[in-house]
Amino acid sequence: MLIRIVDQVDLQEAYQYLQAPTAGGIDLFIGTVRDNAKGKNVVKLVFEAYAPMALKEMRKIADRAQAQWPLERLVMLHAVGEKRVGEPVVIIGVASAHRDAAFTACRFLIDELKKTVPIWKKEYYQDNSVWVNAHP
Amino acid sequence: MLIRIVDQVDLQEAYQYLQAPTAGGIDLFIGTVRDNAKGKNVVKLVFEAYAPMALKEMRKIADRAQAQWPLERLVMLHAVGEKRVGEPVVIIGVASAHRDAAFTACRFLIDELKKTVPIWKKEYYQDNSVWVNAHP
Amino acid sequence: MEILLFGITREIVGHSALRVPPGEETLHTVGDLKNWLASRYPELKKLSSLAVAVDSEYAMDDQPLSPQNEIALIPPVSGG
Amino acid sequence: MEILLFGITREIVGHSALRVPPGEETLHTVGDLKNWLASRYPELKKLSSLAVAVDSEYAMDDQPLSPQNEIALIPPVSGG
Repeated sequence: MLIRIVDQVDLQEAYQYLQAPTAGGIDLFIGTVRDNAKGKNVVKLVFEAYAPMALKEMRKIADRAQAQWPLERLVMLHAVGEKRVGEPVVIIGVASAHRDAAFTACRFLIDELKKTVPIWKKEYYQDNSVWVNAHP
Repeated sequence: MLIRIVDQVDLQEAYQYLQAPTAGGIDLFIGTVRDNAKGKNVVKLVFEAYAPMALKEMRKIADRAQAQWPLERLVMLHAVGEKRVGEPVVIIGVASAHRDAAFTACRFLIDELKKTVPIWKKEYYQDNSVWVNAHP
Repeated sequence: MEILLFGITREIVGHSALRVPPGEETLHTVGDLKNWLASRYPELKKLSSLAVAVDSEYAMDDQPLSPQNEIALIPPVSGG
Repeated sequence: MEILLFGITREIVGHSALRVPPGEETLHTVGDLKNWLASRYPELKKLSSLAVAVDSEYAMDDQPLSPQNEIALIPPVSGG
């Protein structure tokens, strides 16, 4: 598995890594910076990670996915730093013999990443900024 | 939407097309040539399409997806001709504000493509070849 | 009337298109065409399914045919 | 004992790490640490949740602490 916290995620790197002669289906999820959040115009996002722990948590999620589905390759890349509208922030990729496992595992990986991996996102609007999810 | 029958599908082309400031999630499915099918070693695949009808059927499926989910961009690329193990054959991509629609629509598009789009695959093994799905 | 052939139907018939002789005036519908083909090419009956497209749309058996239509045989698809 | 701070907790405390004075001998567990922090930085109580990681693993409130541990505050995550 390829699991990394990087300054810029790279789709080509993910796709290269997912190559396997035994794989018939690859599912790739790419999270990008959207221009609005809850009706506000987003100018940029800034991501911060507790990197050693984030990598550990990502590996745990990847291990759970590999225990549950027959996966040939697995990629989780997450960016840190400042990201502008349209830029990719996270890439999750899974290669499997059949597409069912690829889709299901890819969805699982991104859903779980959002729940437990210690990475934080600050949203900057025109006039202020907020740490996402911080307050009820 | 970008819907094409091509000699070679191109992930970068698909990703470029899927860019949209309003999109927060992109799901890409890539079908590749697997080295085995039903226990037999696959040497290559050859794809053949009834192109005008295949494009029409792909557009119908895309229209149904766009009617069902809030999609920002949609890509369906399918290759024809000879493909070796590991090569990509089909790329389905969807960009949406949220990942739920992206995953669900992407899965729908590839599932439906396999049911109705007039494209045929011949599998070549070491010693013989067969048109996939042709016989019960 | 010309019929486009793809995949295994092309191999069964041995050509990528098939000309129906103008004398075959009993071929009024898609169903008639299917029966005519099945009797001439029994291998077609062994397929999991066989659809006919008229002007690049899937057609029902009762759809009428005219020489102006683009007709194609659609054996079981296997794209993706 | 040093505590690593991220995201909103870093902004609330005003530093990327916080040194607990050696005199604070009541901080035996994760729960003790949380209470001590909450009393010094009331803004922390307004967060949706606040976890503590010990040696880069999520820790329960009853987990014992030692000065050798790497301790971090984990406010609500928002990656992806």
